[in-house]
Amino acid sequence: MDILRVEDVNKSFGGLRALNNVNFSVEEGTVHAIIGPNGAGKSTFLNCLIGRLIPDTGSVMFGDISLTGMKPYEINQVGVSRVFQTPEIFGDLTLMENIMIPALAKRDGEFQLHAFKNVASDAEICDKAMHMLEDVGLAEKRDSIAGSLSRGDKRRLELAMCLSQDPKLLLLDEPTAGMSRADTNNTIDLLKRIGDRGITKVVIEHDMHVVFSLAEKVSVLAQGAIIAEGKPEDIKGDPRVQEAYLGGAHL
Amino acid sequence: MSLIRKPFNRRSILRAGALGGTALAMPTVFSSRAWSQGYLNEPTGSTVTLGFNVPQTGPYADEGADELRAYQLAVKHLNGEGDGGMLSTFSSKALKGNGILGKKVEYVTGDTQTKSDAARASAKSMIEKDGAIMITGGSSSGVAVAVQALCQEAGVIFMAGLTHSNDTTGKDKKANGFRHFFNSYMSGAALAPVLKNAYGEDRKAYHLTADYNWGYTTEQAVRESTEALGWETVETVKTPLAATDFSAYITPVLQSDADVLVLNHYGGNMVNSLTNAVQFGLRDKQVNGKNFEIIVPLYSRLMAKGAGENVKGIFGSTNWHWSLQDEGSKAFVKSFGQEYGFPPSQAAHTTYVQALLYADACERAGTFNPCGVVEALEGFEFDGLGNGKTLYRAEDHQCFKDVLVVKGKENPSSAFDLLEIVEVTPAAQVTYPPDHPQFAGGALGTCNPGA
Amino acid sequence: MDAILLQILNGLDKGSAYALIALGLTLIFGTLGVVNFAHGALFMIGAFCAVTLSRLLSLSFVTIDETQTDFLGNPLKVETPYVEAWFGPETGAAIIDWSVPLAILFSIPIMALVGLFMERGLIKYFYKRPHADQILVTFGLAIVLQEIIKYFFGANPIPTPAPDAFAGSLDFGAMIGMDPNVIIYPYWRIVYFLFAAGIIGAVFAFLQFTTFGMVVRAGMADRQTVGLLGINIDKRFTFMFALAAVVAGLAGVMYAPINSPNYHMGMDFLVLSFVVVVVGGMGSLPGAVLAGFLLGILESFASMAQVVALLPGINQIIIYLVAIVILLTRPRGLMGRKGVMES
Amino acid sequence: MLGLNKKDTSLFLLVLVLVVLAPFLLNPFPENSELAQFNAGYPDLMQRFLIFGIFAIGFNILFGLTGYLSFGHAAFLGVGSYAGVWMMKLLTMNVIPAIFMSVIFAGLFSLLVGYISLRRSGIYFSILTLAFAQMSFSLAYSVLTPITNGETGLQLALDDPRILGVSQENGAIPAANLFGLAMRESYELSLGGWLFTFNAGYYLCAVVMMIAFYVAVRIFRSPFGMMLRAVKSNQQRMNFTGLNSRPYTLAAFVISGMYAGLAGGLMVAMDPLAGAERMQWTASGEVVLMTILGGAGTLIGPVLGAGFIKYFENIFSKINDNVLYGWFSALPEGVADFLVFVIHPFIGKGWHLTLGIMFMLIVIFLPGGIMEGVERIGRLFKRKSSDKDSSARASAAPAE
Repeated sequence: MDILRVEDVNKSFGGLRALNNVNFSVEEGTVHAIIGPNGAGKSTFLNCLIGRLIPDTGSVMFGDISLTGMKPYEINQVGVSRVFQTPEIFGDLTLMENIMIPALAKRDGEFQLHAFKNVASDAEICDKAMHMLEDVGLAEKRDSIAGSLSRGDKRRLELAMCLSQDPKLLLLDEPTAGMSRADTNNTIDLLKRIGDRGITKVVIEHDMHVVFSLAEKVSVLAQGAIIAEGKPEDIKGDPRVQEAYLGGAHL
Repeated sequence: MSLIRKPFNRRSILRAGALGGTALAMPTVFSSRAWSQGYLNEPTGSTVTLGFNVPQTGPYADEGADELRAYQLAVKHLNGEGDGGMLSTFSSKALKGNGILGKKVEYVTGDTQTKSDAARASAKSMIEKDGAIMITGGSSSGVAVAVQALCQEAGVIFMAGLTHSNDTTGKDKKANGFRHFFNSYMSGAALAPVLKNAYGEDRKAYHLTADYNWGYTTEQAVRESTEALGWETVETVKTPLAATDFSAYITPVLQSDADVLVLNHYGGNMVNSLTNAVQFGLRDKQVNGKNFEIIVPLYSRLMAKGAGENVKGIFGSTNWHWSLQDEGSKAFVKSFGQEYGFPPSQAAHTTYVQALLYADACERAGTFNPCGVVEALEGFEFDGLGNGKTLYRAEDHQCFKDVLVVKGKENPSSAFDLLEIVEVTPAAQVTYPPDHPQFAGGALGTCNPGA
Repeated sequence: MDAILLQILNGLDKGSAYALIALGLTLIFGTLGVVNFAHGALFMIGAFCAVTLSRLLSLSFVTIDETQTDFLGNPLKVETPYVEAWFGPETGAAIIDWSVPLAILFSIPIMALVGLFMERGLIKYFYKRPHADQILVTFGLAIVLQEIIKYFFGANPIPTPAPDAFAGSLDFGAMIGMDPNVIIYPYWRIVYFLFAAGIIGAVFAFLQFTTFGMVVRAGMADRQTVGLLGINIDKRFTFMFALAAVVAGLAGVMYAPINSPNYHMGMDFLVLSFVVVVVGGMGSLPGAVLAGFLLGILESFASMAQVVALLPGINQIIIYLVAIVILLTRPRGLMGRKGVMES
Repeated sequence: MLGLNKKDTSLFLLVLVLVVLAPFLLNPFPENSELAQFNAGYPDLMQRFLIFGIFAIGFNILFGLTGYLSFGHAAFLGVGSYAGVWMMKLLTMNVIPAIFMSVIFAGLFSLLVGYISLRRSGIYFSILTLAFAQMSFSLAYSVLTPITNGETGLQLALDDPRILGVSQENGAIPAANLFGLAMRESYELSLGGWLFTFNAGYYLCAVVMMIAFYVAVRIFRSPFGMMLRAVKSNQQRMNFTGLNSRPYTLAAFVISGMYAGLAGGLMVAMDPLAGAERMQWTASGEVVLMTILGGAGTLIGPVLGAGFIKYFENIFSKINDNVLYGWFSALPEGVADFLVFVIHPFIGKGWHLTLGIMFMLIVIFLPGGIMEGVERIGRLFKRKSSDKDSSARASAAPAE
């Protein structure tokens, strides 16, 4: 069953057609990768999914909910989380707080005036945050300020933030960009581990090593349109993909 | 500048009884009505403290500085230093130059910032911290009314300083407050006959009015008194207090068929609106076959200085001017001039006289008790403090005296010689019944000694 | 009709003051990214340059005239300005009379120096600090500057008239065939408007046609990149700060005859000029000029008796009302780029 | 205690002790000494410390936590004051209804202003709030004179109805009171050369301020407070995390508006007059200065900042040359003249200059405000006493 179904989505900026009749669907419980050269419209596409941009035409269905026109926080509340290309975290807050906020958002909804509860005595949320930090290996830094983390740690933190919401669909925008090989492998392991929880994942990735380690299905986006789709090994040999990447040697 | 070298000891002896290290708790007396027990801040030592609350920051700071100079001079004279100033010309001879009731006069100063809130805070600190028995000063009606109400509540005397709005002794009058300055009504009443003589009975007036309380009462006063002699009021327009450029208000005057412009403005507003009006050539204009004229109901020398050349030939009224030739004025100008090197402003005169009058009232009452002072000042008639025979009316605590109609001087001989006296309007002509509609509402209440 | 024409004239005049201040403000914001609350103080200092020069020119020596007496009855001290003694009474008087235009030359080096000291001594340490800190420190500086001026010149306005040649007013109405005396406008205000237009033109031409200006404009668009090109952008920005100070100062010098300068005139203009900058669009120079004129004209119309009769108090709040409407409907301002300062 | 953790409890108790003992602490100099000029322990100023403390605490909930810099908070204080005086005119001189209505009206007004202004952020938000406040001030000063009494300020009159009280007692307006306890009632205690004043109004302010402070601490430590800090840190992320930041900021705005109203209500309870100037943008600027000077985002910083500014305004403005000569009377005349000459520009009418210089110095050298200074001194002290602590600093955390 498809958890996400995108139909005929178009998006232009001025004269530039960023997305051109994109049709796309993701099967529940799978890992689906989107690859494509720079400027192919990958990030625009993700932005259309999470409400940061509103598509000019077309529809985005999440299960039987239409995401088109919904506000970003509403989209998140129905179960879509996103990890950004440059980590979006709460840089002035501690790691614990960084995780508690999404956890609270999941439990209490988009707005709750808990002005008199003590956040530190909310055992459920604290435990959950602690577990998440342990999961991503940041437990010992729980009281550090998130802004002081290394880039790799920030990514892991952001991932943990998203996971703490138990999303139905997790969108990952180049989760390993700029990481060392070792860090990349760690991240792949981590993502595989969370695959066990049955979270559907859409990954945008440059690094084919990551794509082929994780993805069950791959879509290729070039110049705003999906030009190929299929199992990773099929995509590898597709001439159109080769061409789109203009001799991308690492294929 | 003269500096008085006196160590500053507040209520020093007042607490002397407690000096042995014994702790006593005593309720103070701020609110109960037990009159015979004394009164708030009763001076029990050898000194008495007065509170001079003047604008030291903000646009009226220069006026405040002049007020403060006059107060310091008054304190000197009261304490028997200097040449005694008006003490020698004052018709009441109760003051002997040995302080007040034998107590040396000391003072504290504060900054009103020309804001009601700040002025009250400053007055409160003088009353609560420094033990001031009387508060005086200020340079706007809003401040005067606010501080007057505070002094009534607290139980000290308030001598109002510069405040020209009718309300100070009209709907906002208070038993503990007295005003020496004249008011909007008096300005109108004094100006009208002079204007009639100078400009005729058939005039069309256009009013620009500062959009706040004082502006309203002044506009009303001038309008009513000029209409009474046949003038027509074409239009009255309110201008924002914050306005600096009045061109947008001046140009419509050109379009109307008015031949007189009345600027109910004071301070920076007046300087700017008058400057703008003259720049727009209003005074060179002929309307209805008559020369276009501008009137500024309330003049002050400091403002005239700010407007420079533009005041030449423009009528207005003022409380007092240093060129007056009566003995009292001459004595004051001399002693102020010797002290500071320039002649005093009307603000300086008002505050100097008020300090003296308060001291005199204490002497005559034989007490600092505000209720005694009020009794001594109510209905008090005197002479020799400038402006001729003067009455502090009991019904509303307004002072009635001659009002000066002045005009910007064409050929000033010095930086201070900016206004010339056109007429000294006798007190009788500016006197009004206490229940005059412009002063309706409010009540004095009863005096409050705060004890 | 003529009433409306007059209000447009008024608005242009008021608008040129707003535009000049806002121009410098937005120049500083656009180049340096600094919110400068002391900009109004620069305008005020400019006006006091005119006051200072006229005082300097009227510096006098004292002779005692035994035949006359002063108010205390002492022999009168007659003051004769040195310039009158040196150049003869007539030339001397003319020099004093022309002190405001002369102050333009006098103020340029002074304002440039003030700007230089401000930027090198204080502002440059605040480039990386939050806007709130910039506002606070420049606000503190504004208070200090105005208190210093107050200490030396007092709180009272100081009349600083334009040369006699510019007294009087131009009968516009008669020129365009209407009745005489219906639309007259003071010469000095016309001079002010032309002067402002000239300054604005000069600043734009400078930014448009010089290499220096191009680098600065590039820096306004993207500071890092220009920095990477190896161009010492900091030095140029210092120059821009000084330039902005000179523009504000000149606006002040020429404004002195319109309203007698006082120490708080900068604060009076500060809030308004910020509103002008925001309405025009933060960092947009043409926006600042356009918004300055627009708000000047709107303010003039709102002060018409007919309008006030319809909507009491509108003349007090029109500028703020416009600011609110613009910010809600077009948050980047009239001509601003999107996303500037939207934290 | 009271649902606070140990550290907050000790902070709360410290503030409590300071507030209760303020009449002693603020009058450190004996009555007769020259330094008595620097005593601040008289009722009006002590009340002002607390009232502006409340105002700044409230402002800090908005600015310190969410980073939204409002330049219009004085308007809420003003609206609160007007509401309070009207209650005293119409209903009773008991301060409770007045304070209550102040909070309600300020809350409603801030809801309106906040709803509109919070559509924008950054400096645009600041300008919107500034515009609203300036409009309120201009109108209150002029057109709204029938409601606000304009320039003079709204005050009580002998012929006010006061339905639940009396219009006048023996020709005087009755005193503002709390169930019969007049706010201006004071007890004075003479101890040796010292004089201490204990004022009923001050202690009412103290109780209210401790409640306000307690509520602020709870908000800082609550999930709501954490969300507000998240707004400041990264509003984007917040939105993509399923949180609607608008109601959070609006709630913070209204809460801080209500704090401002509370301050306004207390102000009229202590001194029943509401002047329009309290709504001017400079008054809003003042609370911004207080908060940043003290340390934005810290719990007691804003209170310290408020105290700092009010102390300057009330104590420095009252020092005149006469007082200076009193201090230096022991010195030779020439030296005294010189000292007075040097100090003269900074005192009395020059207190603005001193204040301006202080702002600049603090912002330049202590960006975190007074609290950063305290922290630095504390650290210095710690380093001296034990070297091993020197590295452990990171968790000293942002919210102190």
